[in-house]
Amino acid sequence: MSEAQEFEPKIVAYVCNWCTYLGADLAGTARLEYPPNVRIIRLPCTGRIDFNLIIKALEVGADGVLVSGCHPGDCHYTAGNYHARRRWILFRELLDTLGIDLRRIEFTWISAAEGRKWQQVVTEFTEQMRKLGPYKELYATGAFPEVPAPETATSGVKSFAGESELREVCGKLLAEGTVKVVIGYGARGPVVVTRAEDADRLVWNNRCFSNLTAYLKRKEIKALGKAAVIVKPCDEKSLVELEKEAQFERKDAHVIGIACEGVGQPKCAHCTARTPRFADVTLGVAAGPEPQSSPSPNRFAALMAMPPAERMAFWTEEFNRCVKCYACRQVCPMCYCERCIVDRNRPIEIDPAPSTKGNFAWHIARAFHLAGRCVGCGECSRACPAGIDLALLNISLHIAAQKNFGYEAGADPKTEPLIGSYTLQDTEAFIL
Amino acid sequence: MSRIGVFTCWCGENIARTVDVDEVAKRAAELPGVRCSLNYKYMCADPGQAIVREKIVSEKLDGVVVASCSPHMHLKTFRKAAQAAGLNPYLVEMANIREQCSWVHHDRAQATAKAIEIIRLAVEKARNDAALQPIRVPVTRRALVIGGGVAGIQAALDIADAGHEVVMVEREPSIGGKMAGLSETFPTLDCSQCILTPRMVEVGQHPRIKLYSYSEVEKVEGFVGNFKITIRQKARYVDISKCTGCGECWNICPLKRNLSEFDYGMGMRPAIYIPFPQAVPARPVIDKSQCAKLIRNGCGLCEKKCKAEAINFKDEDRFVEEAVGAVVVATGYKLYSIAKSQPKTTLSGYGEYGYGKYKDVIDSLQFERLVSASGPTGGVLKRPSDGAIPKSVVFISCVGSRDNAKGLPYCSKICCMYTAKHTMLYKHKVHDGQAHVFYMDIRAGGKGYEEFVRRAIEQDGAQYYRGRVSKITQEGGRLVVRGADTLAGMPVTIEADMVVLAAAMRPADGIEELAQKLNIGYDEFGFLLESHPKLRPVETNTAGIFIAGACHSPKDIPEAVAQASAAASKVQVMLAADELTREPEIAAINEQTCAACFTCVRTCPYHAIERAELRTPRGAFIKNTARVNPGLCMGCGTCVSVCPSKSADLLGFTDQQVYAEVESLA
Amino acid sequence: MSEIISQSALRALAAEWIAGGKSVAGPARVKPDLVLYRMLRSGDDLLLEGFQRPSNSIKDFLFPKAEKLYGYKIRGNSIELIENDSPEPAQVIIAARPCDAAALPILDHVFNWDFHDEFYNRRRAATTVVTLACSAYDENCFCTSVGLDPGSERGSDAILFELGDGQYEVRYVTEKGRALFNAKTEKSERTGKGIAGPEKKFDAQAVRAFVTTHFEDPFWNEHALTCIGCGTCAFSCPACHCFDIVDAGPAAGNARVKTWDSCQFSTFTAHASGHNPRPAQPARQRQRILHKFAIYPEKFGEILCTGCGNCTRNCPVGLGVLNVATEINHG
Amino acid sequence: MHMDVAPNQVVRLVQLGEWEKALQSRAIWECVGCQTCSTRCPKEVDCAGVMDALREASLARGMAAADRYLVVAFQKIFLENIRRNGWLNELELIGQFKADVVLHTGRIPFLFKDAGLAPQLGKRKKLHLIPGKARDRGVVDRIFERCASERKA
Amino acid sequence: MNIGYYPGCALHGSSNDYEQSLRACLSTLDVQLDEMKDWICCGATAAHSLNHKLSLALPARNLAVAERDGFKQLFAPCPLCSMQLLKAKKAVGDERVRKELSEIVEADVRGESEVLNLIQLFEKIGVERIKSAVKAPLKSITAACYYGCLLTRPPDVVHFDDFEQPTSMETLVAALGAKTVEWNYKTECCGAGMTMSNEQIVLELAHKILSNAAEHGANCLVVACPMCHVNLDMKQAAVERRFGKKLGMVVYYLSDLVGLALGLSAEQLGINRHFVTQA
Repeated sequence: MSEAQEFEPKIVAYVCNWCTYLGADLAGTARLEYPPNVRIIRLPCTGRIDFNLIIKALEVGADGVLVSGCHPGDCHYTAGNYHARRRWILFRELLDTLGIDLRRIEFTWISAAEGRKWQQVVTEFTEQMRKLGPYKELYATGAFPEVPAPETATSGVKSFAGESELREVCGKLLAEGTVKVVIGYGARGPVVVTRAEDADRLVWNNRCFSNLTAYLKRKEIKALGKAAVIVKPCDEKSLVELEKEAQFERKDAHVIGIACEGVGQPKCAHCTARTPRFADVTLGVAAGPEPQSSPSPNRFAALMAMPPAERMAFWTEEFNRCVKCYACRQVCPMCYCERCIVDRNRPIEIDPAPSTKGNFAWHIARAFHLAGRCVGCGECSRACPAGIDLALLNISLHIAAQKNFGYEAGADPKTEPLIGSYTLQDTEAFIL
Repeated sequence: MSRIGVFTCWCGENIARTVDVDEVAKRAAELPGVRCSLNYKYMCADPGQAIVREKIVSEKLDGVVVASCSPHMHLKTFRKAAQAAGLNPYLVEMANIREQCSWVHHDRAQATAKAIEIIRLAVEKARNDAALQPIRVPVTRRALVIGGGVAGIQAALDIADAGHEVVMVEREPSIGGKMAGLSETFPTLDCSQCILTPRMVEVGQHPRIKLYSYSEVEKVEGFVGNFKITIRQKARYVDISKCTGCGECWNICPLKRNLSEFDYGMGMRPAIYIPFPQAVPARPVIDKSQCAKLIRNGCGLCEKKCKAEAINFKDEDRFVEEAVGAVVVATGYKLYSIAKSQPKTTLSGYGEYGYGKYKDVIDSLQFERLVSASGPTGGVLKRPSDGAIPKSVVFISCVGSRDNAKGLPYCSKICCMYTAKHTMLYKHKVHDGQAHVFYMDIRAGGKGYEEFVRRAIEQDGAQYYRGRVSKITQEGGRLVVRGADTLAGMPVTIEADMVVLAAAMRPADGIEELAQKLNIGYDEFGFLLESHPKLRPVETNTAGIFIAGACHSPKDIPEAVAQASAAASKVQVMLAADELTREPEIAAINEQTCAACFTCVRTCPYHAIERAELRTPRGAFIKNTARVNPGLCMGCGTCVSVCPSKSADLLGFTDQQVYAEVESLA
Repeated sequence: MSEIISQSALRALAAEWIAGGKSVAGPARVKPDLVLYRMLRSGDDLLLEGFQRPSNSIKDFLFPKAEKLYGYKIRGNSIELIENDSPEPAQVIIAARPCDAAALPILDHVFNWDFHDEFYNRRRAATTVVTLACSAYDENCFCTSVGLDPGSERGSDAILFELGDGQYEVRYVTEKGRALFNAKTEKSERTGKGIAGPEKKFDAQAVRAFVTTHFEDPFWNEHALTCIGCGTCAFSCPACHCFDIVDAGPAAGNARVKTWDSCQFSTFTAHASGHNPRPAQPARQRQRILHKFAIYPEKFGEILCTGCGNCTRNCPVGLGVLNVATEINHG
Repeated sequence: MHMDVAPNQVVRLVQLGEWEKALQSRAIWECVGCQTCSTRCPKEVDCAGVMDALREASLARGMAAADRYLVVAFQKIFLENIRRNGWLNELELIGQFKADVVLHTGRIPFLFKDAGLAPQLGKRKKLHLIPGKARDRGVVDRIFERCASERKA
Repeated sequence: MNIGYYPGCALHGSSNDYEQSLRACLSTLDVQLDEMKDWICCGATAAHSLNHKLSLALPARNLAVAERDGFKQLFAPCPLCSMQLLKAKKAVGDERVRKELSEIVEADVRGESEVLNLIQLFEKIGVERIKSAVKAPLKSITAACYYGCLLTRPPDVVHFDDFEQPTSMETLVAALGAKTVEWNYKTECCGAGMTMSNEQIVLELAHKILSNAAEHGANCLVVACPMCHVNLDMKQAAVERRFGKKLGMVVYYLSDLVGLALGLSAEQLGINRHFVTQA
């Protein structure tokens, strides 16, 4: 007997209570036979199906995952499936980037009347999983072509125009008590200046990497009173999103924008913003013309050129180095939760140990929580002591957001955030 | 460790035939946290339920899993049983081993194995079930009805007759709406006012209906069962508590030649007036744009004349608050404005029909007034320009409706019928006259409707042309209507004395603003959105707010009335008790860990999550947080999946439960 | 009279060990700008020059980032534990930096003080450490400030000194070390010597004095406010040894696992009540310095830091022991 | 009543795929292209555009209604004329048109139809015996060439 | 002011009286027409009937040339020409089409210059300014303003006035001291290009237009289109013959009336060269 025949796939199905679950019931009442491999988990609505559940299903060894709910317009809760659809669109792109075999994750709309469709979908999906065999590639290491490393230009310290002006302005702000703190750059990294006379500790040069807006969320700094924060044009984008998410109010901070000619980070190679747009005051002068190109495709292209299995091997290699120091989370201006999901212990959704599964789950969650929110400051990659190319995941979602919804995080304060909104036109070509 | 009881049902042979129930019961006993496991022929039957109740007590069970049919079938049954035995009903789970196992698989071994797995999932869920208490929301047992047209009247009377107080708000000086202005109604040709005015009077005199005429809804606060409505009473300059409606004032008023809104400009009215004789309330209002006293402190005759001293030129808009538990929106419709100028950029008008340019080109509501016995011409059909009796009248349907080019692709539904009615009324008044009708299609779906249209054609000899009119011109004092007869495939030119345009139906003015106040949805044309097109046709997405009549979509009178009664009955259900009990399986937010990004607020389809502040018992501010309004949450759980910190969770389907289920499959 | 070995011979030796079933760890280039200690697949993986020091430390191989303590199974109402006592395979750590090796004695104290951590001890016993004396240092190195130097033998079983021309002098520190090379070396007259280390950057005693006397001090707010609270410093430190014990659920194989923890995490001291005795980053930074320069020394008589500079190199915001300690000294 | 098929019927024929009937109809050549239909159509059908397209196709497939010869011929000759001259040469146009029609239909009288106008026009200096030509006629010819080839492609 | 001028074939042919009228009237308002060099025929009805691409290419060429010669505004007195130009201008809104056409016409078509018809030109000059310049108010004139098809159609191309009930010409004529009548054939078609090939249609349409104007008490017709003028003026005799009734309706170019009001003589304006002259 060949292995294929012996092998019986394990399939987890997340279905909504009002359409698909009833559809499956109908298949029963109509005695429509189908393979017994599916394990149904009933939820009220597809809107309740969190992306992490799909990952969890794979973690427990599912060979295939089925997600199904009401057809557009039929949602018992009117819009749950629209919100779900929008998330799936983005999430599939992320899974694809990770090299997860999309043939093993099926999204469908099955109404309460479509007992036959349920039978057919389950039968075909089970058949396909039998053909594909056990999901051995998941989390598997292996050979893969090289992915060009992000190009970082390292050079000696080079001061930028506007440094002295910066010190002046900040000194003034503190002296006049306009602000109580200035969050800026010092010789060795970020500094928090509270005394006017210390303003000369501030620098502005090609080593000013950090996205200082990340500090606005920190209680200990809030406690000091109104802050002035120095933002590069790229960092400023995070303020736009933070404001949309009610994490930041202009009146609470004095934004000092500073024109930037690049700090040698990967993002700088194709930076399109040289001068801040929304700052309360803008210093320095924009250097050079504004190059016009979207986030570096080359690394991403190289990755996507591989077959899924190799992509998976690439990420396994990367993630296995992760030590869960959470530097990626801590430097991220958009990671401001009071309690991160990994620190939640009932239930434990993401294995807190730096295991392969745990690391995958963590980095998937981190990346997806940034879907349509990441402004591409690249701090996560820079901070990672294990040199994991985290920005690559963000780039994939950035591209997905642009491609599918024409959304660019941080670009326009007026556009509705990507998650939490939907349109009837959202594509569903991939949904059965 | 929990104490779960697993009760496997044979469902006679339905399950037992393909699933080895003994094996299942044996294996289920080994599942984590299972205290006892047994099987029985019919769990849902009384003896079966008795077993469950008995075990709950004897084994001190803290959770029950019934492995039988679909929860949609018997979950409620077994929850009741559990409750009877003193166990919180929400600690009961079902394992669907019939519809989703025994009925769809034939291999006994496989089916049995699967049944055990299904039970494993249910047990995991049960182990993590929490005892929930139904949510109770206090209800103010009064209803607000917005709009005093036929739909509003119907809804108000139904609710009031059921014993609840009703507050009715009508924008115009009198209730009655569009129907009050109609002559006769299809398909019975009974006089509109004869049917309506008694109902209007009922409203006016009903002990449980509080009528605010010439008033508008200013502000809406609160939520289902607990709305606070602020009503603006527009300055009417007549104290209706004093006024007796004797009529001296409008008789004495010297400024009599103002276009009557009620007659759509076909007739005149004084500056102080009641819109029409049967108005409710039969109290006048002063048009401040016309009154000489109010404009330049002149005249004032009415004040002198009024024995009741009801005239008050110092009157101002006043605001009153009303507390209600439910709201019915019945704001009705208006006609699409045919002439060039349009209220919205998305709409455009018909220059080619010369409406507004040729006096004798009028719209259908104007025609209704011209043929109405109570109309400006006393029911004699005289054309506006010179009062002559029109011997040839052209009716054009789909003016605006179904016209993408004009921005209204939808069908206004009633025009086919009232146009047929118009041709009859015309024929009955002008026996030697000829009615011509240009139409795109005739849509006469409805009881006695098709027959009605045939009568217009066959008995009253209306000439129907399937085709559009391309242009109306005036030549030698007559209107020349040039159009096409697409069935004959040739152009038609008709010399007419009058042209009646069946203009499209649009929602009443200000509907968007009102919808925003009420937090309910509306489509691109301004029609209000129902919560579910099939299952919740009169509900909106905001609990406690219902819709009736043409504000929802073009409707004729029977439909509007039916929908109004439907809405009324929904309201009665809500107001039946002092509190509303709702399923406790709703979202809850951990306000300690909430990051206050308010993604859930944006996402919630029911606006059930609001921005709030977490404060110490002493009221000191701690942090911002999202907060669920249990009165509004419907329990879809969409907030849970969009919550990055997973501070939102869904009772009955908590993350803890769902993850336990999935992980049990490892 | 000394023993020397050529680079090629050393690689060959490594390959031999691997072939012999030993797991061999050493510096390897992972990315153009990233060198890590990792298990070597071949002798050629071994990276001997062209970098200051790996971004991680050799503690990874004795005190791994995640270690399964035992597994469990739930049946009905009973829980069954599955002990995990598989013998550790012999392992060699080659070309470790002196500042890595020197950390092992520090860890030995911790894991054998009141409680004997058998997992650690088992690994330690099975491990031989061959150190490669430093031939250079960078602005973040400060071994000399904590009483070590680029050639120190502390914690090593054998130590290599570069002679140039691809040759190394091998000095055995323990018999274990000698056994490892079992005469695969050549006799020679040439001897290598450790280079002079970086000039002393701060006075450890002064630091100790300061932290013990300045528990509540504006200094911490001024100089540690920018700490973002990640675990990079602790996790890349050869001597940091705090750990947490977590339950990995069914998906992760029903196990109880020991994982690295860091005093910089806000959850490190968070109480169930929600109270947190170290409410903010400055307090956590203080704790790290305090532990390294006062608490540990009080207990075990030595500083909990080998001056490798990893915490400073890896810190995303330019803190780390070196920068804080120098601030203390100067400020 | 000139059109053999009403405009709405022409559109209907197209919907039904009855190309031949549409292309052979007289109607498409009766249409003066006044655009009224397009502006009035409630369903935003560009009837006039459809007419243009049909004329083009009809001609390309040689299906133009025979008895609409005058219209067809005039349009063709008009185009040839501007192709040669860059501008319209009215005299030449009239000449060729008449000649062509006579040759094709043998209706000699057509030759002298409106002949009376000629002197009138002359009197009003509306006839240019040596009319101007566009300066850059080469490009006109090439444009015609490209559009023609484009059309076949 | 100077304004780019695209005469079109007709004005250089049998409708040269129109051009005469324009130049005379406009120069008195000191507006100089500088005619663009290298203009070519717009293809007229023939092109858009027989060859869609050509009907875009020809006007596109003209646009390109005009832009090349730096004309920000281009005045096309013939509505057909201006409609064709505007159609091309609209078409090149689509970058693909723009590229393609640019290749076909051997010049970069940007479609930026503004295309004006006669009425728009007068509006640019300013109704008030014209009004103030009036020397001889046209008291004796009661005009029926005739727009024809293409001044206002297709609306989504020409975007001019109300396409069913236009009034811009009336406003202007009124400013000249003349009376205007409300009548029904303002925007009906006169048969345009069918003059030669389908006279029957032309005569019928012309008849309706002329007589409706008369019925509404107009003593003359005002047009802003050479073709309309041909069909209503030159063909009027034929209409009278065909329907056996005298019409004698003088047909003015809009510029004629403006000219007259500004005190120019019928000769200067070439009105004497019309077919129907005696009012």
